[in-house]
Amino acid sequence: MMGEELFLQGNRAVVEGALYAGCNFYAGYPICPSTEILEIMATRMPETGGTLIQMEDELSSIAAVIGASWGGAKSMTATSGPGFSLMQENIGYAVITETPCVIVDVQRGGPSTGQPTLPAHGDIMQARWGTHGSHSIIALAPSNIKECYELTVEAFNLSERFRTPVIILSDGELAHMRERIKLEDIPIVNREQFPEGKVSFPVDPNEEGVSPFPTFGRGHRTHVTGLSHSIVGYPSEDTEVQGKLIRRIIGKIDDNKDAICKYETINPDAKHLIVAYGLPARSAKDIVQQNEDFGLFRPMTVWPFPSKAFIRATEDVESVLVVEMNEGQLFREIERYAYRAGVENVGLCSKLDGEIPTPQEIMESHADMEVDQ
Amino acid sequence: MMGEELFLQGNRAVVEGALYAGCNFYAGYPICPSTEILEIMATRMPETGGTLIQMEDELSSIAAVIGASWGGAKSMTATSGPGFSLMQENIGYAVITETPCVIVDVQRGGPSTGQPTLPAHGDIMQARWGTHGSHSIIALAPSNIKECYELTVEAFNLSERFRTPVIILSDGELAHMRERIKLEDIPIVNREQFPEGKVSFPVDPNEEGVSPFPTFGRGHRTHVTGLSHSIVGYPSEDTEVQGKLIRRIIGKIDDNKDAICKYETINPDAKHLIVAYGLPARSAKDIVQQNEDFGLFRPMTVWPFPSKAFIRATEDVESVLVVEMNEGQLFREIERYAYRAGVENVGLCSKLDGEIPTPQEIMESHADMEVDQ
Amino acid sequence: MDTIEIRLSGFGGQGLIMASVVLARAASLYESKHVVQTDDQYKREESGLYVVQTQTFGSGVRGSATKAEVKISTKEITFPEVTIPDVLVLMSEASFVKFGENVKPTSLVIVDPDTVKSRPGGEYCEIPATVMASELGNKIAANMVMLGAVVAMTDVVEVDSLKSAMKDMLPPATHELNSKAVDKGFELGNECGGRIQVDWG
Amino acid sequence: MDTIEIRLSGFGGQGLIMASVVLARAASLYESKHVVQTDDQYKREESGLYVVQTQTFGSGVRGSATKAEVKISTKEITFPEVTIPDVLVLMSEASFVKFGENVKPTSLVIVDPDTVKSRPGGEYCEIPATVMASELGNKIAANMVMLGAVVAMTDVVEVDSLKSAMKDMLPPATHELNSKAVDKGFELGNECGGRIQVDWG
Amino acid sequence: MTHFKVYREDRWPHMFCPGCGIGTTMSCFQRAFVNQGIDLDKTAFVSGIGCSSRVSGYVYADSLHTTHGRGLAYATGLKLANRDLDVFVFTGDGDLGAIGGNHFIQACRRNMDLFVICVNNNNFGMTGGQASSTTLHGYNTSTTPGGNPEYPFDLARLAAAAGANYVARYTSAHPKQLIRVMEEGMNRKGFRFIEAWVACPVYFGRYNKLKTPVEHLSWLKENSVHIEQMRADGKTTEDDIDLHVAGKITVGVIRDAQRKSYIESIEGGD
Amino acid sequence: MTHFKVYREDRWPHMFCPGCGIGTTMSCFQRAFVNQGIDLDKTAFVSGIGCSSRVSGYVYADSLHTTHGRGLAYATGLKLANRDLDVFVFTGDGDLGAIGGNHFIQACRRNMDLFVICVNNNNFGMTGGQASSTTLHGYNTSTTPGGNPEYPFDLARLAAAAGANYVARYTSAHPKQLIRVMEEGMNRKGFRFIEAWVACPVYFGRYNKLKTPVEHLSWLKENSVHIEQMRADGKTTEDDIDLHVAGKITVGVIRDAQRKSYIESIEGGD
Amino acid sequence: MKLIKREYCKGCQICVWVCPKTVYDEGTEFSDMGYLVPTVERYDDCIDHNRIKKGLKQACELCILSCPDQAIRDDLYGDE
Amino acid sequence: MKLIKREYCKGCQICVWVCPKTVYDEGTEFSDMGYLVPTVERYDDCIDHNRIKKGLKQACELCILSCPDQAIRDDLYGDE
Ligand SMILES: Cc1ncc(C[n+]2csc(CCOP(=O)(O)OP(=O)(O)O)c2C)c(N)n1
Ligand SMILES: Cc1ncc(C[n+]2csc(CCOP(=O)(O)OP(=O)(O)O)c2C)c(N)n1
Ligand code: SF4
Ligand code: SF4
Ligand code: SF4
Ligand code: SF4
Ligand code: SF4
Ligand code: SF4
Ligand SMILES: [Mg+2]
Ligand SMILES: [Mg+2]
Repeated sequence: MMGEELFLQGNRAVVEGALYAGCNFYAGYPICPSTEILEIMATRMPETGGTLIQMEDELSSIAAVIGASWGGAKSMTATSGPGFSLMQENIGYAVITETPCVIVDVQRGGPSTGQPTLPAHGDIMQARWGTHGSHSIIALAPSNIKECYELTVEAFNLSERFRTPVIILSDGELAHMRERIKLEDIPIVNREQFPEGKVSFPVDPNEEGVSPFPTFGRGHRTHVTGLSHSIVGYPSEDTEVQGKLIRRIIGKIDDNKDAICKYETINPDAKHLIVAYGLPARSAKDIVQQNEDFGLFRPMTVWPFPSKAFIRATEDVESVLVVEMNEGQLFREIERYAYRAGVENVGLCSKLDGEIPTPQEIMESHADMEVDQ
Repeated sequence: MMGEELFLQGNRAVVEGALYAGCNFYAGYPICPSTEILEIMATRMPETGGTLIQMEDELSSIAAVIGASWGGAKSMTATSGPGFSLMQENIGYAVITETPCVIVDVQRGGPSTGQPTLPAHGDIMQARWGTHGSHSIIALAPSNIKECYELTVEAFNLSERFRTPVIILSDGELAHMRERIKLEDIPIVNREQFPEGKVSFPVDPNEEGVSPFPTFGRGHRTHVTGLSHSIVGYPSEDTEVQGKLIRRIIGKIDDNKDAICKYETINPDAKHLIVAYGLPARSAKDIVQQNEDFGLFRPMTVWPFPSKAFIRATEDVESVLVVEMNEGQLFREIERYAYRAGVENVGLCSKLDGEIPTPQEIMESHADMEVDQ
Repeated sequence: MDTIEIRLSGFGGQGLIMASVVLARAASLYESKHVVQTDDQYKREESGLYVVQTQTFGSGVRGSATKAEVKISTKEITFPEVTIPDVLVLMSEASFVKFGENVKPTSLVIVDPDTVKSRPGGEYCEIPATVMASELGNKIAANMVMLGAVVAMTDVVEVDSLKSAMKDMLPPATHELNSKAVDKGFELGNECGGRIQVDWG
Repeated sequence: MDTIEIRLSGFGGQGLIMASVVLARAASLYESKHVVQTDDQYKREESGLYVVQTQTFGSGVRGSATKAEVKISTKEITFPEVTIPDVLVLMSEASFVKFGENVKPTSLVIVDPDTVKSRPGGEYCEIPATVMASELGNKIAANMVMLGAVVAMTDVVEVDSLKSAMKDMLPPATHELNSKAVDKGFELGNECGGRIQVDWG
Repeated sequence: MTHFKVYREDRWPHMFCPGCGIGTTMSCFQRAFVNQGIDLDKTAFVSGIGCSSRVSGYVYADSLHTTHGRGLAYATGLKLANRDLDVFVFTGDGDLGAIGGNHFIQACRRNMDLFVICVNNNNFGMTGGQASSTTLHGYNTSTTPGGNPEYPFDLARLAAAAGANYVARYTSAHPKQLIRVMEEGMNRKGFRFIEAWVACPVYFGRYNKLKTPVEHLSWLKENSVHIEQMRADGKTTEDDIDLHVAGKITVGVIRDAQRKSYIESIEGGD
Repeated sequence: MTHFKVYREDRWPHMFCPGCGIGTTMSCFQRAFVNQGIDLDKTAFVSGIGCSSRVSGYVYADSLHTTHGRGLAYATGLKLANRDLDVFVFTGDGDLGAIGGNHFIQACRRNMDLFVICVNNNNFGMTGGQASSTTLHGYNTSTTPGGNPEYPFDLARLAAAAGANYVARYTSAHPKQLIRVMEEGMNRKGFRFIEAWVACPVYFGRYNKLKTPVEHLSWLKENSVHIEQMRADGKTTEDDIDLHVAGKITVGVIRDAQRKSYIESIEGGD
Repeated sequence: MKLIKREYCKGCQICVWVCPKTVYDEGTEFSDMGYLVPTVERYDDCIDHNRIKKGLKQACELCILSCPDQAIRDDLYGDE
Repeated sequence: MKLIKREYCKGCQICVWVCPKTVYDEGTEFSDMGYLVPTVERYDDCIDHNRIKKGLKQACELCILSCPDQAIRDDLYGDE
């Protein structure tokens, strides 16, 4: 199939990316605008020898996905805002038990049932903070169909490498939009397996803070719990154990940003920097392709935010304009880095109505900023 | 009862505050360390003529609370992290339908089941961002038993005034700790009722962006939906309608910070500013009471963050140290205001192990900061 | 003109999204004769036109107004949606109300006279796609009649490309009907006056 | 000494949390004779001592080690927990292991000799609370024996205050037993050598 | 016609597809409602999310269109907060039987004072025809291209096993009977559950060779068996479950009990 | 003794209270398990949250202690991802019957290939004795100081109505019978459900004058009626539900059916 | 007379199918929404029409109750 | 001999109650955990003891199966 050119919908590209990455378990519950992922999987899974189950809701979908991962599967689910909210508790379980799995959130207008048929980027902060308790997360935001495919592969790879849930932040427009993609060879990462045979615990984490994965059914007799647990896996009420565990699961993501973060920069020497991700980044690109005064910083990894690269990108810029299809969510994260880097003029172009900001709208926001100065 | 002195546990003080504020409906599901709120309510509700129902889970608890509010009740639920995660979808429903209600999150160690018996402040960002879609929220953080009582009254008042869910962020230590409180007279706010009789929609929002509440059963024949809706209440797929609705529900909170935000400042002229809320603020107080070089900014309203007051408090300070029982959640919010205000040295004292940072630990973090400079 | 923006609009059930995908697919996968585009960002795109197909969909239920759009260009397509279309196809009264006025003087407007009551203020073409399709055997093929007409009036793709794409997408049993529909549309389109010129180099 | 920090530790089921609440309540509500404290932050506190009672609780299940603490002061209490206690009561071996060493030279350590096997390295008192309570009728009253002893050795509250608080908290049927237990503990405490001095002004 | 005494004519035509059985259920409901002379100002309607849950927005009364699956929980709070209100819940097989399954059985168990109509079209209509918990074994949907491997719930039976006071089932091919059991239910207390099997020709129909509303309705009619008939044939409860699997729809009154309603219990009546 | 062939002796004594019936259920389970000669390396244990759900942490096998109520959903994923594993689920009446009610009935409906033991102590033990969905009508708990106004689920009956293949109930006062039905269940396919009513003297007992383990056990024993006895007495299914209300515990095998299991269905066997 | 409100009718043909007296025909004209609206052809055969004429209460109503779009009414019933 | 492992026993007294032959007594000594551990007093009456002596398989085991703490074993069974 490599090299083949396909004309695909965003949701379909996510499915193909997942299958390429080795996804062999899918559990989900229908919800617009993610439903096609489930529907296409319902055909593709049996074709590729995997298992698909339509669960009774999103609580159980994510639970089945995590359960399957412990059974050795590469597993995924997809949903949209309301379902993503319902998954939050169990995403936290995947975090603390260090379970690889991929969650696609095809964002629509919110809050609540909101605008099921309109795209939005209102779940950016939720992806980072939606589950309770101190933790960190990886989330990727594709801008085109090619990235729907490639970042899904990447999501599985990161998830396997760091033993952590990875979130893909798509939206209702990208999900249904179609473009041509060419299937390229991408290296696949598989989780490191626990040493064969019945090994006594613990096996130390590697230098990235990740321990090998004791897949069930191989005689490791592992106990896995969402309670704080020592390195042996047993529950512990010890405060030191808790502190250590949480620092490690946060650290393995936050301390490995260099390995995790992907981003794109255009016109690095421009005076004005636009920061955008997902579809709005295409409007921004329109601007920067035509006007060298404007540069683009486009995080494909929104969490952890590629702060180092961003700070580099702000060198000598006069202003930073963040473009978002929400009230300014990633804006808050960016603002602190921008101010810290010494940029004084930080602005926001926020669209809340379900439409993609046009290049014109972005330029208008930019103009407003300069007036504000 | 006014003037009476009581020796109460934090959870009990929350109950008494709620009852004082007029709470007459409680729905909940047990979870440590919030359980006493449900248990005490199980006795107190029938005594005060209200209704209590133990629901089958937290999804239904928050749903019943919102339903009851439409029936005219002042309603409340309490939970802890895992249950708070489960409530997120329906908290969004309360936001978009502008339903007054109060949610108490008695925080414990997370993520996931984590440390049920240890306190933590790991849900600060979740309180703000846990539900999907663009929105805003009010959340209050008490530091002592008196505030468990008073801020619960305040939560109901804000919730009624702004027609929005209000969150109280307690924790496992505060919940069970006991202090003396004196019951003071606090003015009670009740939601403005929709004009009597069958009124044709719409009734315009007041200058705070809040419309009167058409309680069910009074002949208003209101339709309430979690879909985007026009001012008449009917679902609409119009992008303009969506944009307007979301801007208003965000604006009624973010534009009324002055009316909403409560905070405490000590030693305003000090060189070093400590920012802390909840129990860690008591350790910070210990420091500032003894050392005039240190000042305290203590937000009681953590969301919306009292940014104006905070920026004022940073005037002429050399450093800002944020003390939190998490990995630095409110820190991110504070950082951007601090940098914007020109403070260059912003530090974090983070405890992740379920213990309250001691004054010594705070001073150590402060020392580390200065070394870092 | 190195970019063309086409909007098809009508009501659910007319198969306009399908039609837009067929057209887009034809341009994307079957028009390889055109200049190879490379640039830094999309350097792996090796051939063909840049194509983006988008759509708005109402709530799951049928009957509401739909809109499907195709953007075709020799350059990378950044902003993916159609703002003011170069070609506007109208197949229901509701779609006329919603989109009929959003055109520029150079836009080609095509109306199905049997499903749209009103008429645009400016210039427009009438293609009786629904009636034609009924005559061919099933009004469901009206979308393909329209596509044939669009192709005839724009040269945006070859008729063969269109048919190939159609065959990829639709069940074999319908190929004959749809082929005929495309041809009929092409014929009707050619008869029509309005024309728009694309330049795929 | 204007602040005293008391830690009671043992296993679940011994009623140590209850005991700590009784003691704290006594100090908080029944000791109004002391200096009125006012300051800017807490200006509404009109009388009495400042008291904070805290506890750690294990998972819902019985049997695990518990710890309950009371801080009593003439000044506002900021940091609410006990770090190194002035008074440490040990009622189980596990609690000894966990907390036994965390004392300062001036700390008063009280051990129930029948429930704790080990003994502290430094000075300590033995109060056979469990056995005494059994003798009085029910070992469940051991906690009140301990309280009586603590009060005798510290003067932290009046015995009457303690009893009043106890009566607020426990069912009437148990008042007599618990009163006796307090008295017995007070007696035993007075017999003991170790003493600590608080100064409520 | 009495329809627009109960429904908001300003929103007509409604959003439902041609031939959708939700509309028929609405016709029947309004008739039962009007026959019973219930005061709209003393009622409230609650629903979850789904095509069938959209009914609440068409009723000319206070109405709460909530989140997917949670309608009964919202209704519980509303009813308890204002016990004078007659609370009606419109829901679907997905809303009630899939995501909302727990609230369903718990409300039955509590015998909560609610009147519930589940419009069962054997699939998720709103999202485009995926399998639901009542999609019959072997039938096709957009997520079961090879035929549904799962077995369906018998929702009425489940309600009865969970403790609901009044439980009846009919189809949209039985408008009169539907009206009759609706009216009977309105005269009972506690949890009243009416399951209406209806046509969704656009999705369930399309995938299962019942493309036209009339084909779909005929299928419903032909596959219904009255519960009294079943009992006369000596079929036991456990057979029912399996009959259901075979595609038969047991219609009639499944349970009519007199257990104390929740409110009766908490108000301490006898 | 065979206990520590199955359990992790390094974690003994376990966390359960004196006289807790979870421990007795564990004794019975290990006996059934060992009798059946199942290979621990080919099994996995899954549980939710609650005292009873802590059992998974004591079994010397791969085990997943998940989130409250979701055990069956996790188990479903695990089983489907590795169909060679025998998956056992330990759960409680709160975990399964309150928050997890939906996953329970759906797993029964799917006839998912799982062996499930629900330790029913009629309350939430872990959180300190609140009412659960199986707390009997009128009984006391920390959240029903005036007696429980709600009616309990008959979990076994519900499982049967939802479609589980094998359903049996006994109490911890019936260790031998428990072992027998556990073994029988291990020899069935699809969803196997064993409901074990047990003593929670510390909470349920304390609130209901059954303070000592022995009092609690005696109460369980005295209030149990065998299902065959019930049938002989001419009690119908609907009476069962109400008997339960009256505090009687129907014990025995409630359902033993041969419906295709989920995996049999998707693997296309007949 | 049975009236079909063209603005509400979606042409589902249920009335045609359900009527025991084949009062309705499929219709030939499309409404503005694009639906084929049935026509009332044999109103004289209508059960209810005949009952009302005899002073009896209507008893059939199958068309009215089955119509999913609330599009049918009978002006004879006078309950408009 | 029936052995009660003191470190595991929580003194629930179920063995005492359940044994049909009153083999156990309530006990008098508290374990380190503070529980009253029963004692095996009339082992000769034990059903299983007598069966095993006769070469039969054990048949009662009520104490072993009922003990919630896995604290009882019988060294005669040889399945340790
Ligand atoms: C939490 C959540 N998950 C999924 C959805 C998407 N969704 C909307 S309606 C629906 C199914 C409705 O099915 P049913 O209740 O049977 O109603 P019908 O449309 O068939 O009448 C689903 C899955 C949602 N809105 N919220
Ligand atoms: C989402 C969530 N809500 C609530 C809790 C708190 N909680 C823990 S265990 C439990 C009840 C357990 O009851 P049951 O399953 O009957 O187990 P038992 O302890 O009685 O054996 C509850 C409510 C939780 N952990 N997670
Ligand atoms: S999709 Fe099905 S249920 Fe929904 S309106 Fe259409 S026919 Fe009715
Ligand atoms: S609380 Fe109850 S269920 Fe939990 S361990 Fe104790 S006795 Fe057992
Ligand atoms: S009332 Fe009956 S007979 Fe008359 S038109 Fe309607 S269906 Fe036909
Ligand atoms: S039943 Fe109603 S909607 Fe259907 S064709 Fe007849 S009048 Fe029209
Ligand atoms: S085996 Fe039976 S008879 Fe022997 S001690 Fe145990 S319970 Fe008693
Ligand atoms: S049954 Fe077990 S735990 Fe209970 S007293 Fe006997 S030996 Fe001890
Ligand atoms: Mg449905
Ligand atoms: Mg329980």
